[in-house]
Amino acid sequence: MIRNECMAVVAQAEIARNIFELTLKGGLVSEIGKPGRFVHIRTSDGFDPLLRRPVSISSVDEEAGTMTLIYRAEGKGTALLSRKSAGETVDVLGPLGNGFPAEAAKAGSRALIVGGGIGVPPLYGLSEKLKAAGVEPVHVLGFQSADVAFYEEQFGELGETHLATVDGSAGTKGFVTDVIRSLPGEFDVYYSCGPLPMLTAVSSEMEGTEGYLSFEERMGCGIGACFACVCRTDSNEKGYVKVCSDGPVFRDGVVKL
Amino acid sequence: MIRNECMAVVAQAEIARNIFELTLKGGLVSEIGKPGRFVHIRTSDGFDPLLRRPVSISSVDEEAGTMTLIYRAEGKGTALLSRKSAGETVDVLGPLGNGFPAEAAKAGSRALIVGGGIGVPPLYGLSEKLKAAGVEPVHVLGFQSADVAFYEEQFGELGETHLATVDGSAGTKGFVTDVIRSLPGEFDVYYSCGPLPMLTAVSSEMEGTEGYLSFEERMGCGIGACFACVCRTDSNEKGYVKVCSDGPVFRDGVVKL
Amino acid sequence: MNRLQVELPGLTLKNPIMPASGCFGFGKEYAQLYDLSLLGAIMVKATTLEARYGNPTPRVAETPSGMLNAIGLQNPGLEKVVTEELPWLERYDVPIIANVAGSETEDYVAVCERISKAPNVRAIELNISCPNVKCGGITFGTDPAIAKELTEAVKAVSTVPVYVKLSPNVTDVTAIARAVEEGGADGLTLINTLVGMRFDPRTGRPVIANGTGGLSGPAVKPVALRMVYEVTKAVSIPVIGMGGIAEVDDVIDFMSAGASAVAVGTANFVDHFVCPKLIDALPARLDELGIGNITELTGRSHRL
Amino acid sequence: MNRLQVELPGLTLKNPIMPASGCFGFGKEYAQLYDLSLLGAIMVKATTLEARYGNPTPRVAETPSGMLNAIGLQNPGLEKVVTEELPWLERYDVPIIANVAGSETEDYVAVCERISKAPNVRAIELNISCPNVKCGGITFGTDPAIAKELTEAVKAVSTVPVYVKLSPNVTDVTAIARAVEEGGADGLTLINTLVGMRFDPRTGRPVIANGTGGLSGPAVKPVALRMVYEVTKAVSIPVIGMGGIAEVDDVIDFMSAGASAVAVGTANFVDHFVCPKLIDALPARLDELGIGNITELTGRSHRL
Ligand SMILES: Cc1cc2nc3c(=O)[nH]c(=O)nc-3n(C[C@H](O)[C@H](O)[C@H](O)COP(=O)(O)OP(=O)(O)OC[C@H]3O[C@@H](n4cnc5c(N)ncnc54)[C@H](O)[C@@H]3O)c2cc1C
Ligand SMILES: Cc1cc2nc3c(=O)[nH]c(=O)nc-3n(C[C@H](O)[C@H](O)[C@H](O)COP(=O)(O)OP(=O)(O)OC[C@H]3O[C@@H](n4cnc5c(N)ncnc54)[C@H](O)[C@@H]3O)c2cc1C
Ligand SMILES: Cc1cc2nc3c(=O)[nH]c(=O)nc-3n(C[C@H](O)[C@H](O)[C@H](O)COP(=O)(O)O)c2cc1C
Ligand SMILES: Cc1cc2nc3c(=O)[nH]c(=O)nc-3n(C[C@H](O)[C@H](O)[C@H](O)COP(=O)(O)O)c2cc1C
Ligand code: FES
Ligand code: FES
Repeated sequence: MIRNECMAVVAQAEIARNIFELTLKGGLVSEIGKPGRFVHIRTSDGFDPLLRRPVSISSVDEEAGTMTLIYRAEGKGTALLSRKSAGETVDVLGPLGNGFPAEAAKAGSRALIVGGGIGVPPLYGLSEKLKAAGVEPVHVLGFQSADVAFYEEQFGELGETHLATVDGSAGTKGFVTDVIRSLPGEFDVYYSCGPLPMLTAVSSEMEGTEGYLSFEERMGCGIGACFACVCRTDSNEKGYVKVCSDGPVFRDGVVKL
Repeated sequence: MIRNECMAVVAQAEIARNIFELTLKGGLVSEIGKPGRFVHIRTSDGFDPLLRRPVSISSVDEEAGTMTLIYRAEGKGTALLSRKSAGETVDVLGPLGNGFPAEAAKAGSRALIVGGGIGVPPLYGLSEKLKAAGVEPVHVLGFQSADVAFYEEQFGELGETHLATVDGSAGTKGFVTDVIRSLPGEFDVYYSCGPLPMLTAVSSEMEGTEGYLSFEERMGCGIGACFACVCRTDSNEKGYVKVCSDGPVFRDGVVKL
Repeated sequence: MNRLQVELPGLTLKNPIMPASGCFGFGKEYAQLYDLSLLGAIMVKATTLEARYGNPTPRVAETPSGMLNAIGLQNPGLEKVVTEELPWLERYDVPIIANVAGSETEDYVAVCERISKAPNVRAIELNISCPNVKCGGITFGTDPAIAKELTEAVKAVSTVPVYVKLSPNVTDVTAIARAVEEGGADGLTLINTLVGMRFDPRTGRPVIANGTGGLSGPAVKPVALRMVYEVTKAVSIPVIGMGGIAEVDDVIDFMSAGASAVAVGTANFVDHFVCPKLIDALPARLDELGIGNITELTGRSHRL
Repeated sequence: MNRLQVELPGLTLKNPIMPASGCFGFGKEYAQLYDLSLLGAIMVKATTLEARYGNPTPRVAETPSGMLNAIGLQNPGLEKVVTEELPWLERYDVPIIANVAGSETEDYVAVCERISKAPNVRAIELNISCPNVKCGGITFGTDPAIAKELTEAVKAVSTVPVYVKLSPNVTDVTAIARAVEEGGADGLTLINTLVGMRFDPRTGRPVIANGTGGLSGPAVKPVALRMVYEVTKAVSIPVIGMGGIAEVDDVIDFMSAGASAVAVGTANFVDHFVCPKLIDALPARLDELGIGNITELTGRSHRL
């Protein structure tokens, strides 16, 4: 069930340049279930900024009743969010959308996980789920540069982890696809989240393998009512899917790239 | 000189229901001089609320480099201001306007000070000045009810202090003019700040005595450039005065009531 | 008597609060959040004769206290609306106002004729703010004569009252209002969005793929209130007011300005529970204002 | 060469930033805060033939990300402006754009003839958004033919270039723009304020004593950008853009939309140092965008 809750800030920290890790506590956490879903956050009490901001759920601690978000403070809304500290509350609507099907990877198989920039966060919760289900996750994480890279260690604890940075300041110099090409062995399924050009490149690189991609689109309502976030598809007779309610994760091939 | 400064919040406390006392520190304090001047405060970083809020300077501690404001948290802007706490900063433009002429009362004379509601604050700094100059201040403070009354004790330390509340929950039941009528003796000068109906009543009650009244008007710029805050007058050939830059304090009779 | 009840042509509203067209789809999504029977009415998404995909994305952009949208009337088309969307809504005890759009008079007429017969459709909201290719770029909503003709054509076939939705992008909104009143409109709804743009400072390109978009949200409230005020002075048919409503005092203000009921658009994206919250908050606010029935508010400012 | 310099008819601007008319008086107050010679130009308060007291107060009201004003053209009248206000400004090295208002063509002509001869007045800004009693409530700014005639009359007497300030409260702003271009206008400035209202929920009365007021500030920026874009596509005379500018990227956006320079109004009340701050911030922002001279920005969006 979708809830609207003023969640308590448990902790917030800047884990890389302008990248914040925010842990929130509240009843909504019990509704999350799948990795890869998102929440829609109101960042001010007034009308400027007006719209909510969609942010993926990075990971969930069901016992503690908390979830962790990782986001880049860029524009007005995320800058405001980054100023919240423990003890304050955040107005959260969620959980929204459909997440990654962790069950698509069978126990004992290998799954490739490809993240780019602020597309990395939801893959962490996914990888945790995969690992727990006996899948071997292999991570390829792409960032602009070392100073905005994050969670290499955390992913490393779950499995093999490769970094790529555009400027070569950490890991391989280049794109995630450069790394993917160099990886030995086969993957039964892949999962990816990141900017559209990256998704397109990953999708063509991984052609023939079952894949799931998480998309971003400008949103209004976040629940499927306003038609702001549609993408064209050939996979249904309507000719479109909504990123917010049908996605943000779609099987490779569903969204016309 | 008028400055625009991000002043440090030294302390903020709710001293009566929805009435906040805010102490700010900064270089601007050294420019204040007279009591009864005001500052223009930006209450949000965004555009909603947009306009600055005019708030009188209640008192100044030149040694500490601080000034104290007292205001009612009512609408959007003042509500935001009331959430600031020690360590944060407030965007202040000031000091603005012309204050009360404390020098109008000679040493050894008696001055009547009449405040209503959130018109009370600037009279405190005035009374301090008068007392220091050897004037005997007599205070009449009017409030709606006891729970929104403030500073009775502080004024009491400076001189005779009478309270009036509309509902009779503290002091005399009724209006400040009811108290004024009951006061024995004469006054050489009076000073007043409060809602317009109160100023009008006080002005007619005190007819014949030299008086100074502090006015409120909706403001745009706060510095005399936009003509938002004009009042009609017969005292100059232009036919108007601006509350922000010619006032907010005017000699009785200047502003057409 | 229910003090929030409002009677309008074709509509008995439990309360004057309804979601605005395009901000609430056909109700299914918000039905996950609360009971739609709480609402005064529902203005459903614009319906056109044929299904429309709408404009390319980005379709929305945020602006100070507002947003731009250029959805482009995406909808499944008359047939699907009548056979799937509207029947689904019958489970709720709430009158439906069907927003109808088109590019030709014939489209409007065809949609209105059929949709007005749906059992839960109690009124039509004629969306005349869409570019009319036929008239060489002039829109139905900016020319009084064309607006009147369209109203007449639709009135001739509709079996329920017709409310005409006015565009704010005009020199004199009262001229259009009077024209459609003469054309037989049973009521008016206003305002639709103001045409606006936003640019990407890095590239200089418009942010909305369509170039321009419709501005809505609290930013436009002052314009909306002024138009509701002007229009309700100029005509005698009732007005449903909208444009930036987000708080209970906005409802009070629109009704003071002359509206008989109000619609809430953009605010549904900011606070998904805003409609039931407004409905909840009204009685206490009426008490504070010393108002018995909410209908007493309508046009208060004209009587002062 | 100064990369911020902009050449316009009658005006050599050190930079494209100037305070908008009515938000900066005749400069004296802001001169307490910073050196006015920093500014690209100054658009001074509207001048009318006779002194005007203006409207009763309250004259301003806040709205979401905006404000309403109904100052009512308060000003000391032509004589005082020419003998006192403008000479005082001569101490600064800054071109003055004289905003001229009136209710009759004759008033406008008389003011323009005289004020255009003031040594520091380099251009006139013809404010045609004021109700024209003569034309039975139609305003100069909403009827293309009347706007054109007025422009011609003023051009005939003015010794400096004439910029016409357009009202956004029209169905088709390009029609007015083309008409005044035909009438001989040397440039255009836009937008003036959108007509709006705010109510007091307790009483139901309008908050602004005048009833309606003009909406300005960031809330109107999307409408202003759209109109600058449309108008610069429709005419070939330069446009000074305004409406909600508060940040350096707003300057970029107005110029991308087609403006040659910009004016800053309401933001002067929010950040009294906004104009010099924008001027300071421009070079670094141009560097980030890879732009050499600021003039390269003008109309960028049309060339994409
Ligand atoms: C399903 C989904 C999940 C996301 N998960 C994350 C995440 O885990 N971490 C993270 O850092 N970012 C994530 N994003 C991107 C994030 O929503 C934007 O970075 C954020 O909205 C920008 O807001 P702002 O206030 O910084 O920028 P502003 O420039 O002030 O935003 C203006 C408007 O544009 C919208 N917007 C701007 N960028 C984007 C974008 N990339 N996608 C969608 N809308 C955008 C904003 O929501 C807002 O409405 C996600 C986006 C989507 C759609
Ligand atoms: C010279 C001067 C000195 C003042 N000193 C004090 C003081 O010491 N303590 C105090 O509590 N209040 C004082 N006020 C009143 C104070 O400015 C308003 O209470 C405050 O602006 C309300 O803002 P808000 O955000 O609460 O209300 P909102 O309703 O959000 O305000 C909306 C708009 O109306 C304006 N406004 C609302 N009420 C007033 C008012 N009474 N006078 C002028 N503008 C108003 C606001 O500034 C804002 O622009 C003073 C006003 C003036 C003009
Ligand atoms: C995303 C979005 C889609 C809209 N779609 C429609 C529509 O299909 N038909 C219509 O008449 N109005 C449509 N509107 C306009 C609203 O119904 C309403 O008139 C306008 O947004 C002003 O109200 P608001 O400020 O409360 O949003 C839409 C508005 C938005 C924001
Ligand atoms: C208080 C105030 C007074 C104004 N007075 C005038 C005026 O005298 N003449 C004029 O042409 N425009 C006047 N305007 C309009 C501004 O010049 C400008 O066109 C408008 O406010 C939009 O810009 P902004 O959003 O930056 O304020 C005034 C605006 C404000 C806010
Ligand atoms: S954001 Fe509204 S439909 Fe997806
Ligand atoms: S507030 Fe602008 S002149 Fe007084």
